[in-house]
Amino acid sequence: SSEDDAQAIEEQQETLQSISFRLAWVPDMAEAGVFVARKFGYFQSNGLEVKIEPGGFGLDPIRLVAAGSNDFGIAGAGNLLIARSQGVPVVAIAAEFQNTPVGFVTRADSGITQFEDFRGKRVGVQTGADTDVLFRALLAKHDMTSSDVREVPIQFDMGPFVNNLIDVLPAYVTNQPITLKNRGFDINVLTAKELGLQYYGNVFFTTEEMVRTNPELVTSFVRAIDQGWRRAIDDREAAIEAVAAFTDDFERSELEEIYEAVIPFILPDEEDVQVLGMTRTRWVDTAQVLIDAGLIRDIGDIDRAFTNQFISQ
Amino acid sequence: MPLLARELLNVGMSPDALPSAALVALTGVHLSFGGGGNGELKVLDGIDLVIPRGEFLAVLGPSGCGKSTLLRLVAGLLSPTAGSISWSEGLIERRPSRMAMNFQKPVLLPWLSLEQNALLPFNLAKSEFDKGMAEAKERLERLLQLTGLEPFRHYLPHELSGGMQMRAALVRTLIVQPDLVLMDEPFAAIDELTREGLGRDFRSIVARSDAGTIFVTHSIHEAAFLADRVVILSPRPSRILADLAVPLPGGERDISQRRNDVYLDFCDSLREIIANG
Amino acid sequence: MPLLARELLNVGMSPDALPSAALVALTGVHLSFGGGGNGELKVLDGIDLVIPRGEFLAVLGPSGCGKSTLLRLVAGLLSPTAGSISWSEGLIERRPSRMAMNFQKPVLLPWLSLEQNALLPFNLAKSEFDKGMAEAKERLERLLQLTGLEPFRHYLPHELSGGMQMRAALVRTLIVQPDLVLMDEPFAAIDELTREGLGRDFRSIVARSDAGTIFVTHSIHEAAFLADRVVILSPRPSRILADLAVPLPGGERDISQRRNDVYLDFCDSLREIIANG
Amino acid sequence: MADSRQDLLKGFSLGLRTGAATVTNIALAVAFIVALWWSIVAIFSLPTFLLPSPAEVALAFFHRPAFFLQHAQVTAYHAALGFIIGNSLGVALAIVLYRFTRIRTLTMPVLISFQAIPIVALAPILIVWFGTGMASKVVMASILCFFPIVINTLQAFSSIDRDYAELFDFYRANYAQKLKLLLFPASFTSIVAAMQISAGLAVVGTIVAELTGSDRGLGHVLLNTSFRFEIPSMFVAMVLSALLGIVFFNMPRVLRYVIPRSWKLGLV
Amino acid sequence: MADSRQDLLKGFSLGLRTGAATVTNIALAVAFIVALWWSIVAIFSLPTFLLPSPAEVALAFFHRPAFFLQHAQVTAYHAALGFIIGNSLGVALAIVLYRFTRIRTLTMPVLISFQAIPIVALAPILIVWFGTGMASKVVMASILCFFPIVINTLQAFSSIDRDYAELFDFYRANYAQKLKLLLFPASFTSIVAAMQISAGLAVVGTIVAELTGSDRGLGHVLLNTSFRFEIPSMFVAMVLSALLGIVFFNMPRVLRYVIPRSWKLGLV
Ligand SMILES: Nc1ncnc2c1ncn2[C@@H]1O[C@H](COP(=O)(O)OP(=O)(O)OP(=O)(O)O)[C@@H](O)[C@H]1O
Ligand SMILES: Nc1ncnc2c1ncn2[C@@H]1O[C@H](COP(=O)(O)OP(=O)(O)OP(=O)(O)O)[C@@H](O)[C@H]1O
Ligand SMILES: [Mg+2]
Ligand SMILES: [Mg+2]
Repeated sequence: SSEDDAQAIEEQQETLQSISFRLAWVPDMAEAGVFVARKFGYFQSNGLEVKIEPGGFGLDPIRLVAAGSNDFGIAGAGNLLIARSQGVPVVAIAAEFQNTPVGFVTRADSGITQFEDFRGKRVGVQTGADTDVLFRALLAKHDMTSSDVREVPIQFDMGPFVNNLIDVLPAYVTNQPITLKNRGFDINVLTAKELGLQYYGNVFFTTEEMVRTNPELVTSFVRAIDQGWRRAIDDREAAIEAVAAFTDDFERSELEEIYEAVIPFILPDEEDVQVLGMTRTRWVDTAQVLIDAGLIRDIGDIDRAFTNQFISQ
Repeated sequence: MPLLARELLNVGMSPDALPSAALVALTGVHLSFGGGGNGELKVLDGIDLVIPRGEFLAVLGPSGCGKSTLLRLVAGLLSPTAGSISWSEGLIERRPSRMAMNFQKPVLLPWLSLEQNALLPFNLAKSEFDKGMAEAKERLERLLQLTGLEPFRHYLPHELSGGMQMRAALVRTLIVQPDLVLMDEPFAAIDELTREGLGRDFRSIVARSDAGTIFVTHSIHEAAFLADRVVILSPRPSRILADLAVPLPGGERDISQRRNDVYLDFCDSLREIIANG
Repeated sequence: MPLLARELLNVGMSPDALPSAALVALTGVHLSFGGGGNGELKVLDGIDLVIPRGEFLAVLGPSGCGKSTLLRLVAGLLSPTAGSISWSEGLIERRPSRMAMNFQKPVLLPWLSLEQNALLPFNLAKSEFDKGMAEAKERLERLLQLTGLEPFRHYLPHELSGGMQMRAALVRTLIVQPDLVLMDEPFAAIDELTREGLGRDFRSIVARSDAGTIFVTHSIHEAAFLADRVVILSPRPSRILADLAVPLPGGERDISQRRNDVYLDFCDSLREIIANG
Repeated sequence: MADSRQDLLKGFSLGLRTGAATVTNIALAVAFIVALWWSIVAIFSLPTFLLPSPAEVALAFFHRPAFFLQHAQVTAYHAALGFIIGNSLGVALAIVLYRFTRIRTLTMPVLISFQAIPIVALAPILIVWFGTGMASKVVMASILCFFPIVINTLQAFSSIDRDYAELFDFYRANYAQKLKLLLFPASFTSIVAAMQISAGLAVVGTIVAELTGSDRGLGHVLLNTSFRFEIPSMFVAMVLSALLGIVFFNMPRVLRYVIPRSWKLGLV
Repeated sequence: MADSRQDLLKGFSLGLRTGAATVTNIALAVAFIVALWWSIVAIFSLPTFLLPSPAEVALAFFHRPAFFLQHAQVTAYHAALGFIIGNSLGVALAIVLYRFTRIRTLTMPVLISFQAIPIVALAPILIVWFGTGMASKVVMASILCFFPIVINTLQAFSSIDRDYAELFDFYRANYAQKLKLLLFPASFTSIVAAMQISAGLAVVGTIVAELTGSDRGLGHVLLNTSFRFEIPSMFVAMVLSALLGIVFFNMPRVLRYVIPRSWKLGLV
């Protein structure tokens, strides 16, 4: 009976381990796997009771996890490397986005279809953000300097682009191009990958100490999100249902569109890599982008920045 | 209707037709304060009064009967509930050059020195004054001497005693040379000797000009000694109990007249009217 | 050193050794206001004064001589620049139950009704009063009747006339029954008749108790009629010009004594001392 | 003249007198804003993404009113708590600082320097200390409320007429009595005005806190909708926060009807 | 008793009296904060990336002082402009609103509703309207300054003793004279206190604007360093903004020495 079920769950919960998990931003389809794990009980079945906390403006998951406020978090791979270069002992335990969903949007009639075309154009710059990092790396890669373009400082909204204050909009291509197209804009989308950069997007991470002292917990966590993501990839309805259960910010039709845009970035594009898996090559490429952008000096102890030990083989 | 008023006013005259000799005429003025949780309070209950040019009128009446209210009406700071007031031309509009008022409280601006307070009327209505600031400053010196405030000219109000504050307000009032002077118990906080001296000086100042004066006081002797005419108000709601000419000569007066029998009898009769009012 | 003070004080006595009959003793009190851009101002220049229990002392002196300052010193609100003041036990500490003061300005709290203002002392020092609020309210009724303020008990201060505000302050002062009453020109803004009545009533109130009184006034007649003893201050810097017993009987007094020759002569002599001071 | 006097003496009410008049005025004001807004949109023929028309915003609201109202309620609740805490602490501190000049001398620069740190930059520390939940929002709202109250209350206390101070000294009033019978009644309108300022800041503080990590509240809606370029929905959140501000602004005025009466009752 | 009276009457100065005393007090306060900060770091043994020690922050500053000071200067300049504009407009509006009761009645709700819109949410729109340059920063600083001044000035004007109003009416003072000779002098300390509140807000407003799109100023440094995880440098920016706040807070006090003198001179 349902009463028995409730009691069973209660008993089970007593043995569950409570942990907290900090998102990089507001809840979104980008974390579909996490929400599926929550909605369909994969956390519980792995013995976890997970409190999912949203990120926001000015909030840095790396500082919160490193300070012990949260046990796990999601952050950009680039941010993780920068933090490590400052001595912050955090380590990636699973990739979420195999490629960064960051890119650039231009008007279709502007004729800007490759990075060389940025010369002399008004480029939006989100100081310090991933888009900024990639932009600096691309400048270096093309032997250009910031004086070759006209930089305009902006933030994460599209107002300046829509109002024609800029020609190039740094954007999350899983998200903003959809909005623009739905609003009737004719646009080009240039992804980082298309521009020739190999760069991880968001990764799951925790502290070195956690990995060292409580590997079972990390294993359980990674297994749960792994199960969640596999189901999310296979089962669009489940993914949408799980996200909608956590937040009422989206309408269903939007969720479908975003789902279609997100999945390609989750799916591995390298040989012998499975969902959530990582490779040294791409971590080195990621570090190289940061070096080109002048944010870190060298790749450092890149091998300790990530670990595949928790990914089920 | 009191005698003098009847002489000056033709019955049924419109409020604007003011006899040329008159500065202000009040016709059947009623005033009530109202509402505010305490019910209506009738203060003035039909006042007819004319103040001719050059006359010194003293007003006597019990505390709270409406003397200050009457002055506020004449000053145009309040409007009557019923009845009407008419002023000779420009009197209201050209305050303070043509009408001066000494309030019952000193009302000195706390952030200005005595001297600056005294010069306030000039600064507020520069264009009204034919004679400029230079003359005002000369006058200021004389008034400071007269009131004994000269050494305190740079003091702030809170550094002055109660009587000194009243005297400072007096300087501010007299620094202009108006046609009508309204005085609300100007000497109340001042000792008897100073008071006598100031009263005498004040009378000689206004007597030398052609100014009319309404002088509210609590002292029967002061009223009789300074004024040409005394009006006595009844307790609230106030009517005019008596309107009497003072049996002393016009112009300046000296202290010897205070021992004068006519004067003392007049005081006694005033006293009697008040006591029976 | 004035006569009475010499009688009461042994020369060289320490300020704390107050004769048992005395409420307050001032010994060689000097007071200057200083600094503040205007240089030093000597106000009191060596005052010796003793106020015995049960005595009604009037203080006369020109405006600005330091009368209010003297009261502030006695009240413990100012400290002398030189000299010393001693109080009988508890007088200072147990204000307002043992010492009451009527300031020169009414100082009514604008947001409280007349009645609420009058009861302020009780609310501020509940524990000091042996007799409770019930008695205070009875007393309030009598004082409101006496001052003619009964119909205005719920009025706010700005709805009262100048004289009514002073009377309201008087009610606040007299609602307590202290050993020493300090009065700073309490009747200055009140008409003569009311003033006489209030003066008489006030004297009979304090005469019935054992209270000492210091009564600052500008009126020579009032001083002579109400007080047992009159002190005259010189112009600033102030010393005591005269310290005289009033040649009228103690206890309550009636108006007929105002025509009394002894009284009138006494007034003349006070007047003379002041004029020559 | 009589009129101009009336005018000059008119009690302070910021134009919001009685309850009914207040509602009428607010309604008029809202109508005015909407008219102005609409004509700006029409005259400059602005596209939705720059400035949506009132109709579009209303549409966005009525598309899912429960959604918006739930988030607004969360914000209102946190802001109200922050307002109460911030103002209580602010008044309490002002009371202490006014009493002890020496402490005031030393404390003010500290307080001021905290006020000038942008709260957004403080957010991570506050989140670490107070968590992502309600507490961090309430704390931020309180912090923003706090300073205007402290400064204005101190200022009001200090500008009381010295005659009253002398009266209370003569009557040997202790500090508690001075506060209750003199300082507070005399500063009442000043403190209410300061609370009106801080009421607006409480709403702003809460929303800023919600921008830095929250899954509920108008700040969350703002962040989300602005990121996804749902401009009409974003304006719904802004309009709701503005309305919240109006409501909050009028909250302290309730004190006018509550506190003075009790003071008076306490006195007689 | 004499003492307690002195105490109660002591002029309002928020504990910052003369220039020298001010500097001493601020120095003491800064020392106190640094001590507190250091002991928090030591006692809780907090890691650098959460709360760096004062020494680490000082080190970060002295590593490139010119860099930080240049950005601080930009912020100071924009905040000062915003402060001046916001306060001027605020006082001007208060003057108009006090004069015309009818306008006040209708305008206040409008103003209040604008005040309650979180400026961070407005930022994107301001950027679109005023560009990413100086203008958008100055506008935001002005907006934040504006409301406390309007409300406090109106409040101060309205609480002036009616006796003075009567005096000025008798003397037929026009509104300009009332302002110059009565309303302003009588409200002076209130207005200065309000300006001190808005001085802090000017700095915060500028920095928030810089956070939403700028390549200069302390807000830019905050954003950049937080992204580069240079936490000590980020704290340098925060400390500088706090210091800017203290300086700004004391700016309005200069008025005390300037304006009253000229008023007096104008009078005699
Ligand atoms: N706070 C102060 N600062 C400087 N001077 C002061 C202060 N208070 C009073 N004085 C001065 O002290 C002198 C005496 O003042 P006080 O109020 O005692 O006079 P008074 O005898 O009561 O006069 P009045 O009869 O006019 O009330 C005056 O010259 C006055 O200017
Ligand atoms: N604003 C007001 N609201 C209500 N009542 C008022 C107001 N102003 C004055 N009164 C009342 O009007 C009456 C007359 O006041 P007014 O000030 O004219 O008296 P007065 O004759 O000048 O008395 P005094 O000699 O005491 O100064 C008083 O009873 C007073 O309470
Ligand atoms: Mg009067
Ligand atoms: Mg005096």
